Amino acid sequence: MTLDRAKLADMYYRMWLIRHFESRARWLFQQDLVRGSTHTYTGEEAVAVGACAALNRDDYITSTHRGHGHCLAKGGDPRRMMAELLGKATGYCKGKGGSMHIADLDLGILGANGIVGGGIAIATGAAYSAKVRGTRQVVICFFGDGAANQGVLLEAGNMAALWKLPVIYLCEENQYAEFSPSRPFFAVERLEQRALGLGMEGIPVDGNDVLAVYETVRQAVERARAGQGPSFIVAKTYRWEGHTVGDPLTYRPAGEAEQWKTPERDPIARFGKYLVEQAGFAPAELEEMNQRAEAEIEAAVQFAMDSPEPAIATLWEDVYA
Amino acid sequence: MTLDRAKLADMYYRMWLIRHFESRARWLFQQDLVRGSTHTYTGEEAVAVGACAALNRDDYITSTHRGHGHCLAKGGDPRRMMAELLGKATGYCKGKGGSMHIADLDLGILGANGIVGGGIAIATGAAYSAKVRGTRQVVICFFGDGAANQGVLLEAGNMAALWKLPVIYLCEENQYAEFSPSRPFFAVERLEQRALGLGMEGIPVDGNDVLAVYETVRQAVERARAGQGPSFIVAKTYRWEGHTVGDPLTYRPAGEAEQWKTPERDPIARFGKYLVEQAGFAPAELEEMNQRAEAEIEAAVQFAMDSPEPAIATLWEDVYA
Amino acid sequence: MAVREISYRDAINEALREEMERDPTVCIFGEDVGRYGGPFQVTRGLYERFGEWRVRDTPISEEGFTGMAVGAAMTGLRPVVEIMYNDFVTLAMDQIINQAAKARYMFGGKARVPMVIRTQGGAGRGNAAQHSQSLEMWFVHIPGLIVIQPSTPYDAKGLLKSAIRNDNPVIFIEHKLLYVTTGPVPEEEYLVPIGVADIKRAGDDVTIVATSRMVHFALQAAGELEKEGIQAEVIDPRTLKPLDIDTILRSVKKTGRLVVVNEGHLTGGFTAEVAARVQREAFDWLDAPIMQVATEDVPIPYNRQLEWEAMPSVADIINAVKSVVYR
Amino acid sequence: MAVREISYRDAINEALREEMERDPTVCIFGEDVGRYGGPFQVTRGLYERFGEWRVRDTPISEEGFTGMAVGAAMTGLRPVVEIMYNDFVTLAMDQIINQAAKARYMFGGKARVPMVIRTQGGAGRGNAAQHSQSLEMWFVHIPGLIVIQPSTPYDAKGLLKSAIRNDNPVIFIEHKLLYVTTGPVPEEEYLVPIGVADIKRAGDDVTIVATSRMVHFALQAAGELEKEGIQAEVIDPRTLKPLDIDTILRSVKKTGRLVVVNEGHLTGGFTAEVAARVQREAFDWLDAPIMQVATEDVPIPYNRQLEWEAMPSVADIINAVKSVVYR
Ligand SMILES: Cc1ncc(C[n+]2csc(CCOP(=O)(O)OP(=O)(O)O)c2C)c(N)n1
Ligand SMILES: Cc1ncc(C[n+]2csc(CCOP(=O)(O)OP(=O)(O)O)c2C)c(N)n1
Ligand SMILES: [Mg+2]
Ligand SMILES: [Mg+2]
Repeated sequence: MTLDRAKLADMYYRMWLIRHFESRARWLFQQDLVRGSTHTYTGEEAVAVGACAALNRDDYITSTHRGHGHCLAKGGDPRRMMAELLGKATGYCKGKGGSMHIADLDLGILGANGIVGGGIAIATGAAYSAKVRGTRQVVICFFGDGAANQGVLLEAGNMAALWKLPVIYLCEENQYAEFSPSRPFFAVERLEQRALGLGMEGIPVDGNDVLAVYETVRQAVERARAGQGPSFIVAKTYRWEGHTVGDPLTYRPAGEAEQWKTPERDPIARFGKYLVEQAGFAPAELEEMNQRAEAEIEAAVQFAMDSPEPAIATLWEDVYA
Repeated sequence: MTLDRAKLADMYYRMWLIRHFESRARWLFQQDLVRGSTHTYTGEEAVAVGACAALNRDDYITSTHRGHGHCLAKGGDPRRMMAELLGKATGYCKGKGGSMHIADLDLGILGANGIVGGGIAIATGAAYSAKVRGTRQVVICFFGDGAANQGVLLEAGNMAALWKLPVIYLCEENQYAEFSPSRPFFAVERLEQRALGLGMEGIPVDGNDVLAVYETVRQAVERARAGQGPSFIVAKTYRWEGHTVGDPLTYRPAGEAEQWKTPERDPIARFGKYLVEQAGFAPAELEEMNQRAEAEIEAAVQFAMDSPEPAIATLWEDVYA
Repeated sequence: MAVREISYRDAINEALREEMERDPTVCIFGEDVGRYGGPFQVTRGLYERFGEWRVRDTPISEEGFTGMAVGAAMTGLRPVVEIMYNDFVTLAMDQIINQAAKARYMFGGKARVPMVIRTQGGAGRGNAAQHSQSLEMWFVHIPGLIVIQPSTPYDAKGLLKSAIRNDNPVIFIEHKLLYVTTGPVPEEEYLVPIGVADIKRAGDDVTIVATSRMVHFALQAAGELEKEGIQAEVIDPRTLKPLDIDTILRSVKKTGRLVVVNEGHLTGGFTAEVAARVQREAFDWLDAPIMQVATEDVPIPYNRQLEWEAMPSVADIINAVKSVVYR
Repeated sequence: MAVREISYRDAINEALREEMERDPTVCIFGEDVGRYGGPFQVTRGLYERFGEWRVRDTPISEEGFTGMAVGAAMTGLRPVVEIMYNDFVTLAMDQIINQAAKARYMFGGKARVPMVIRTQGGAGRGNAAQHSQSLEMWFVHIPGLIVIQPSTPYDAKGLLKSAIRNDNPVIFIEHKLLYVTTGPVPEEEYLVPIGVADIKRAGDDVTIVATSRMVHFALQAAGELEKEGIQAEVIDPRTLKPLDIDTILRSVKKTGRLVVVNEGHLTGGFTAEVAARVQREAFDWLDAPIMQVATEDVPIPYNRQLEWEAMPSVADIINAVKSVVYR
């Protein structure tokens, strides 16, 4: 484990950044300021933060419709993200993409994606590209337990394994896919077994333990950089909120979510406990980080609110390079 | 093993029927009487014949671009097949389909398919249909070792396993996919391991041993009829000839094919040996069946040659029901 | 007695329910169509009534379950597949185009593939580029398919019932912004025939052919134009393939002027098909060029103002009509 | 010195080779494109020259390797994907339409997706319904894509080189029956610009716009028509999207008559798009309706006579021209 104090603090801070971002995104959606649909990452913070902590700035990720957490974990700017949610000219996509299409190519963020499974082949291609260009870049491909039923996973995973591409398939088993539990939709007993058909070994990890995620991904990154090929990791976690903001959650057993929100399981509380008990952080430091994250998100909201709408003429721009 | 003498004879006869059919199809193609491309099943006869021997008339199969063998094994009429190859009005498809689209719905043959992997979801749907309609029908889905890299296999296989559909995925590992060996294109060590990611166990079988294929498929059929769900069988066999008639086979190691054409491995010779040594057939009986098969194919060619071209007006028919 | 008014969503739900009652081979496949009642609540109550085998919640496997429907249709079922956004048909095109649409023809008339693909398209809700397309034209281009786009609850119900009974693959494209709209739907059973256009408003000065949500835009435009003394005839083809060209030609021969409105992209869209066909078959009756009102040739943007600018508007239709009337 | 003649196949091969020499980020993905040299022998020799990482034999996984190309293109490569028959793009539509075509726009102009999809279409070889389609129109309809259909070795080489250097996703559709055709191709390097039509034959009486193999049919028809004193101008747009409408309009304003020929299906095809656009922009110059010559609205049949009947023929073009000239 090579996490120094600053890194640990940064991870903790980012987890709060995500939590606060989502809480404001939810609110803005409810105010009708965010359009379309917005999917919150609340409760899954440890996956994105743990995984991205194992990456360098020039490494790549592909994300999903539930992409805010991945973007923030990889270093995305909350102000430009929030502005994008409000469709503003200052947003990551100049207001053209919205919540489901935020990308920051300078940070290796190859985009959220509105197509379930849409990032899987793209990530694999980015890994191929790294190999041809002779860089040491690796790629993390985030996707959901629902997305694991898309056929492209077989195709891309097989190719990655064949050619030992530096890509990590990181399945977020948050137990739901849209408005249904995910478990009744995969025939393998444990989702990580899906990897067996692709020539990989599936590695389960506790997705609410940021350090476990970090360590598992770190090893996968090491293998990838060493030319040993792809990994398939399944992070077991839980989607705290509805599929989209506004989801009535009629299909979720009463009391289930609460069991995941306990201090023992809440990924932030859990990591905080570790930081205090094992890494010498003072509770006040943690609280300060939480507040700083909240303030940063507030500033992002303000920035977004204050930003201008895109000019109508931009409609016709950016179709072609 | 419940194969009586008549059944064994029928299987042997059908294997010859396929071999002769393909040899005439090749010839007709070389004469420019068959258009497009034609893929011969020569050397793989034991797979189709063994598998279809375990089916009832009302059971279904889906086939591939290399479909003549499947069709004959399931009881297809060589005359209408040959007429279709010649594009005649008397052909299975009235000349509209050609070699890659022969179907006989009355015999449960849901069609050859020009799309690699094209039958996989269709077979799965036919199995779903049998279940809803409350019949005891089962489905065999033939596909190649190349097709096993199509993502639809993950999607359909997963659903079949989830809902215990009466379908048997029968992969013909004939060691080639188009103009390349197939082995370098799947990342699992043995192709049957692909099934593991779909919630099935992959069952290998010697695809040149018609009785082994029969027995393996018979058990799978039994499980399917008993409501125990799908099976995934990989028949190890060898494509004697080129991908298409006319393939220069530059990519095939010299001498390789010959090793598969020995009396010990040639599926017909091998089965013949068994019939004589273990099932009390006289060599002359076998020879008579071979000749009868050849004559039937000659008659089919004659029928096809003598048949009329379709009327031009039929071009606009059959687009809609 | 006044006819009751129900929503487009409920009209579709009724069509499904009635056909499933009537014919035990009708089955539904799709994501969250069962227990949850459909992502847009269109299949509400059907799972409870007909059970899991007839209302099947599927994994997120569009190619797989669409292909399953093809196999099921060939062997005696009448599947109705729901593809949540028409943008996701991209994943199932092989099954639709190479299998469903062609099986009958390739097999020399021996197969029937009675299946319906229900999906929804259109922009206006801020769903951005991957959830707002209008891809009907891809299907209009392919022989063997029927393509339907209902604009009202009445048409939606009557056409879906016809589609389910039809023995061909039918692409049935709803509009995401029409689900909540309401209109009269009789209690007693009725069918709307496939391939028959509906004149939603009569008029002598100009013909407006419009589809799906654009029918409502066209009617609004017609209302405005009437104030200026321009009488527009608004024709809703309802079925895009096969197209009821006769009704359109009859109208154009009367008005001499045509504006076509469709939410697909301008280039290569449905408006182009209608324009090409009408100029070919009614050239001498035309007093002005046929104008096309369609979505701009840009991916649909997220921002509200940009999105609205990209889509056809009532003002665009009015302008197009004026450009052909005051020529 | 006479310009050498080479085949369409070899012209494409040269374009690939030259661009791969020039730019180490150009890579090829596809089935049997490497060791075997391509199912149609178009990539012959490239594997030996550039090695397996730049000429990648893929599994039969069209969606997967097309999507890989998108990711590779976004991160610094210039992949050229071969999809063996354009009929199989059905398996990769999500990657092409929802990812490649839209990434740049959705991301606010931040991504470049410089990739080429080489594929081939057309009928005439008895490959039947799943191997004979002409699906260019699906792509013409989608903003963000460039669509090219070369008709000669010269154009094929020059356009493919431009396509590879272009920073957008390009759909490059060859014709299966043109591979063996030959024509002059200079030894020295040249590019053919994207979006510029070529007047393959000048004439004053009627304009024929034709694409891909149909250009040759149109030229043959023009030769026949000349015997009757009809001078046809034959325009090959070469790029279908963006379309060089100016060249077409200029010609139509001269001839007053237009026939459009394309091998896609009639309904909703490229001929409809050109007809709609020209009547809109040159209505007053037209002396006759714009005629469309296209493939019948039926799946392509296997039988030779049926197949030929389904496809456009030289006679069809001649008849169409006469119908507008002797009107
Ligand atoms: C191809 C496709 N099918 C369906 C959808 C609709 N949809 C959006 S998110 C989602 C569920 C995804 O579940 P999962 O992959 O587990 O991700 P999670 O939402 O749990 O993060 C569905 C079905 C889509 N966007 N794309
Ligand atoms: C989707 C698709 N991709 C590619 C092809 C071209 N093609 C035809 S057969 C074939 C190889 C199939 O190999 P396999 O599945 O092993 O079957 P086999 O020919 O060995 O029986 C290919 C690539 C096709 N017909 N369909
Ligand atoms: Mg999930
Ligand atoms: Mg094979």
